[in-house]
Amino acid sequence: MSATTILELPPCRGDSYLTDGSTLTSWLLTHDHKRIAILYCLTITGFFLIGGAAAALIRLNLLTPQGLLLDAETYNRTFTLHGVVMVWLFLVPSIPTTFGNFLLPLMLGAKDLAFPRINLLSWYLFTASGLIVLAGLITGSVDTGWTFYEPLSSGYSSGALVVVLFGIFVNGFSSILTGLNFVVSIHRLRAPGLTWYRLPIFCWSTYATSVILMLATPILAVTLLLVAAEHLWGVGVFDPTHGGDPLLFQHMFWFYSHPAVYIMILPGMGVVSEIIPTFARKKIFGYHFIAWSSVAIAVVGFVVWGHHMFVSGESIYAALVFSFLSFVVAVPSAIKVFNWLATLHKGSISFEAPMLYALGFILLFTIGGLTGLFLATLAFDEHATATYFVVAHFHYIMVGGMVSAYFAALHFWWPKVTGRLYPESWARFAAILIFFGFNLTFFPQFILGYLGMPRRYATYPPEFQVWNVFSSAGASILAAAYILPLLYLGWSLVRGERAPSNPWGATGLEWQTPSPPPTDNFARTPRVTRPPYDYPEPTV
Amino acid sequence: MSEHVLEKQFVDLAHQSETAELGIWGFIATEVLFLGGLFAAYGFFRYLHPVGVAAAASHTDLAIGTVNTIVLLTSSFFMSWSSLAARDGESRPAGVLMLITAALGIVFLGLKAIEYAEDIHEHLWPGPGFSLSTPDPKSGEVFYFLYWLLTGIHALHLLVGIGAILVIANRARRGVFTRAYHSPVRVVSLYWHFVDVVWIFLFVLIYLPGRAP
Amino acid sequence: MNGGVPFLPPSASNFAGEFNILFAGLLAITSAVLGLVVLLMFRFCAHYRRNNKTADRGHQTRKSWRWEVGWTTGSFVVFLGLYAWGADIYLREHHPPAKAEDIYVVGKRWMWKVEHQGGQREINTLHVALNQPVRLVMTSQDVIHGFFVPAFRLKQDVVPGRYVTLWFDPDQLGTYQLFCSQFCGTAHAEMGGNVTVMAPGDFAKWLAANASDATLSGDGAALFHRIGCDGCHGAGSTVPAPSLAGIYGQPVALRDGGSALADDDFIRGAILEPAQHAAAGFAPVMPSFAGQLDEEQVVSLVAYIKSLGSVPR
Amino acid sequence: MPRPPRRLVFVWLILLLLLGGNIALAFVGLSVLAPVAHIAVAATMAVTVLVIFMELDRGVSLFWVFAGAGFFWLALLFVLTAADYLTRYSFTPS
Repeated sequence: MSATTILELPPCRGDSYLTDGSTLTSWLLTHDHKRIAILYCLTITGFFLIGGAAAALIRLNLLTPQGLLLDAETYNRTFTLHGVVMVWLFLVPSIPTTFGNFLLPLMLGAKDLAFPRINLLSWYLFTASGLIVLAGLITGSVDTGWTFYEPLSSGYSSGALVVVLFGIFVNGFSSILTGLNFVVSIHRLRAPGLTWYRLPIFCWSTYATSVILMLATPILAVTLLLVAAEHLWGVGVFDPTHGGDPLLFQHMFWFYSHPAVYIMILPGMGVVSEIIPTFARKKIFGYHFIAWSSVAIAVVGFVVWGHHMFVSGESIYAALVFSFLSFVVAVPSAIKVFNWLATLHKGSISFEAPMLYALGFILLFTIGGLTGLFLATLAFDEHATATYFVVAHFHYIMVGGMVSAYFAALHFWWPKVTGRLYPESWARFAAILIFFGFNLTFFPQFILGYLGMPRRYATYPPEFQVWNVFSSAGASILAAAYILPLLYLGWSLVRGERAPSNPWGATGLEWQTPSPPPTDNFARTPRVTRPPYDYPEPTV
Repeated sequence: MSEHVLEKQFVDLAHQSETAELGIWGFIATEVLFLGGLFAAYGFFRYLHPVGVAAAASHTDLAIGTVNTIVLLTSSFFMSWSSLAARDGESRPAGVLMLITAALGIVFLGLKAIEYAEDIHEHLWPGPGFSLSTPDPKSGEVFYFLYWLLTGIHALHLLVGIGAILVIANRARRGVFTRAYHSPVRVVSLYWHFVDVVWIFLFVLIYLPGRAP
Repeated sequence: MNGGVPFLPPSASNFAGEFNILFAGLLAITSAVLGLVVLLMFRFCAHYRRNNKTADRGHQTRKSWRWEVGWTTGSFVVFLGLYAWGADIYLREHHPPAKAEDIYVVGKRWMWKVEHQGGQREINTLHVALNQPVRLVMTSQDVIHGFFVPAFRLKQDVVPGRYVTLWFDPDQLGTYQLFCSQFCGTAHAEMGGNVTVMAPGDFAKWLAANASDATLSGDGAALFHRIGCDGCHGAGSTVPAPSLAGIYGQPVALRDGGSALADDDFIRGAILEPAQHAAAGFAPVMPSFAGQLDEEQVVSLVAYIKSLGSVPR
Repeated sequence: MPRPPRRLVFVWLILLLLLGGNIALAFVGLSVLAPVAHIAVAATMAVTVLVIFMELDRGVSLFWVFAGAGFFWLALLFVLTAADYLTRYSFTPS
């Protein structure tokens, strides 16, 4: 199973999915899950750049206490745009719609997802939703933050709010249909011999993610519908002047939005669980525990939402319950980290770029997770919630974690997806730069939050400036580090070396077909006879 | 092109049919949460304002609500029958039964339209023109906010259902469905019954509170 | 504040000390875990790197469940301890002592309006006496705001449509920052001010210097008469309405069969939404005052009804 | 046109009966218990439709899991939100 001995069909022959039709309609009307994955990848990259530009503006503005270049209203609109775009147009769809779409049928040994037409519909809904949301955010003055708290949003916001809410509503349908497609495919399309416990961990985590997409998103949709209706009618269930309860909005919103955090991290965990065994040349440690901990996170993750509301005026007894459950949900995450570390033990480890990203993921996710324990602790949360401590915490999970994992996946499967090899040393450099840039950006924000700087402040007291300057300096490094892969990956599309079918010597089914794969994935339906990550143990 | 193609990702037609059915069950699960979220909004608002909500609900038209419930339950009966007929390969009779189902759906919408007209006439549309003679008209206004939203979304679902039934009824008329291939009928039928289930709860929440003397 | 690089916020309330210990505890435990993760990762990565041919890779652990059970229960036990620690402090943060002095706070875009019992009013500042526990009774005129004093390590969202409370016992003299912590629109970042903790003598002088014509409950009494509350609830009224004397802090039987504790929030509700709060034995005829009174006026009415006699909380 | 299956006719009649019963309940004056009773009857009707009309009784067990998941997750929303509402206020509206 060495990387050099497997030389299958040369990659760019006529039967590759990339060359099977080259007209625009052959892409825009494709039912091929791999092409749809590419469509998604292009779309979310665009949205990532827009959201990132907003982030850059935010960090630039916070260089000085009075705000460097934006007035308060523009600043508020900017962080609203940053949050909405990053959450719904990048993080939630990121790994599931690109690598989930591309890899799931390959890993299942199937020719496509269960519902290919619905898959394409999902992409159209997603793209349309992104354009609607952006139109609303850019032309209208929506400054509610991505959380749309009531009664600020329905009572005190401009009419463009309804446009943005409608966009997110449509986005929800895309999420739901994607989740449904994945869940049904995993249940029904596994190749002969591919039992549940022979599935790669990526499939388990995609399954868990999809369950959340299916069952949480409808509540978001209906909640935003209620807000929009309240905005239009001037009356509603969240309206305190009519006896409505703004906290009900928070319950319903976080019933989606907390599990959504797991939508944004579980796929990353799946990616890392693929990469670590591959580069450690070792069976993953505690397969069953890692697999089931994803499911546990998906289920328990639904009953912890009240920890966003410890100081909101919810009942203190409810807060006690939610705090306890929040500690419970941290256990499966801890299990994963320990199992990844144990996988490294006695491995034969090499450090190509995907592995560097994956190791970075583990460290950043661990910091994000551990600071989550701080916030789950009731008395600590009473001080730190709604400050930069929370901002730092969730960026460690979503950017440090998920974006690192996305880049890890991008590099790991790049040869499979494109049939080209990326330049290794550039990629390693970018991985290391991202790690340091990220920490410089977000670690100071923990200190800012602990000092008491509230989030969503266009201006701030001067004593907070030092840490803000550090953070902004880090952000400039991070921005450069994120643009770098775009450049060399783009370059590799044209000049990169042709990739063999299995450049990493990995065991997964997706590596047993040519790079890039043919439209129907496999010449014959594979028959699976072995567990995943079946790397040979060295003889003593 | 043949009327029923085996898509490449499936082993055989049975595999494909059962997958389609699983898909619609999954979709129904998401719909349970979507509409359930509205019920949650209703439920917790009513918990806070039991008196105001009950008083407002007693102003709904119980007669139309009841007849409409009977209409929907009957339509579900015909849809079930149609589904059984399609499974036995009797495509054309199944199509006729579907048309009866769709017709009942249209009757429901017609009655609903009459009721809506009444409601608007009685100033029950939330907003500046709203008026309701109960001790707590503000809660009442929120009740009617939910009333329009809930029944409106339900009616939209019903409209989609009617459209889907008409499409497959047309295919049934051409004799497409056989013992081996009838999954579209199953899928549409499940969706239709689900919309019926939603109404069963809606009826209870909208028409029944505040009726006791 | 002296130009250096700040690391820790000032500590000025009874909870701040406990909080600092909790923070130190959390920091110690999580640093230990992070240290372990970093150590193991670097150790394994260095020792088992592929080109280290001498590393012993044999006898790999197969029966993993001992390890799994070990770190699962280990994490869980530690988490349970942290949970109990944080919950204990949190519960005490939400149970004000009986001797706490009530101060009313109304949040409004974009200012904090404070009213003391004696009728002293301030905007964006709050003056309190050292070692005199204070209970803030807060509401909002428009959207949700957040009352946040980092030096006290306390924060409470101020929700429109009801009263929420926050209590503390200031134990360090000085002036501390007050922030709005819940995003409330354009000037959210400007919606802040100061909390000044004064020595009791200075505070008494401050109260005297800022005294207004009437106390808060006196304002309420005048309003009670002006808008006609006493037509029904006053002595000698012919309309059957419950007497309000001594009602504060007492359980009230409700018309629809429930029961209630007549606290600030209940009294506020009874004024603005009488149908929902109608007392047993009376016809629900009281009109709603929602939309006719602003929150500051309601506060004065509540203070007045409270002043009609109360039992200790 | 084949004759309607007796089973379906029977279930249809039961549903109508339950509906009648539910309406009758509304006029009895159960006060606090009324919503609970109404929803219990409605749930019975819904389960009848799910099991017979939607043929859960004949489907594979995975259908039960899918159908049940929606209701289970909805229950999570209701139960934990209720945990807040039932303990949040110092008064209990009936």
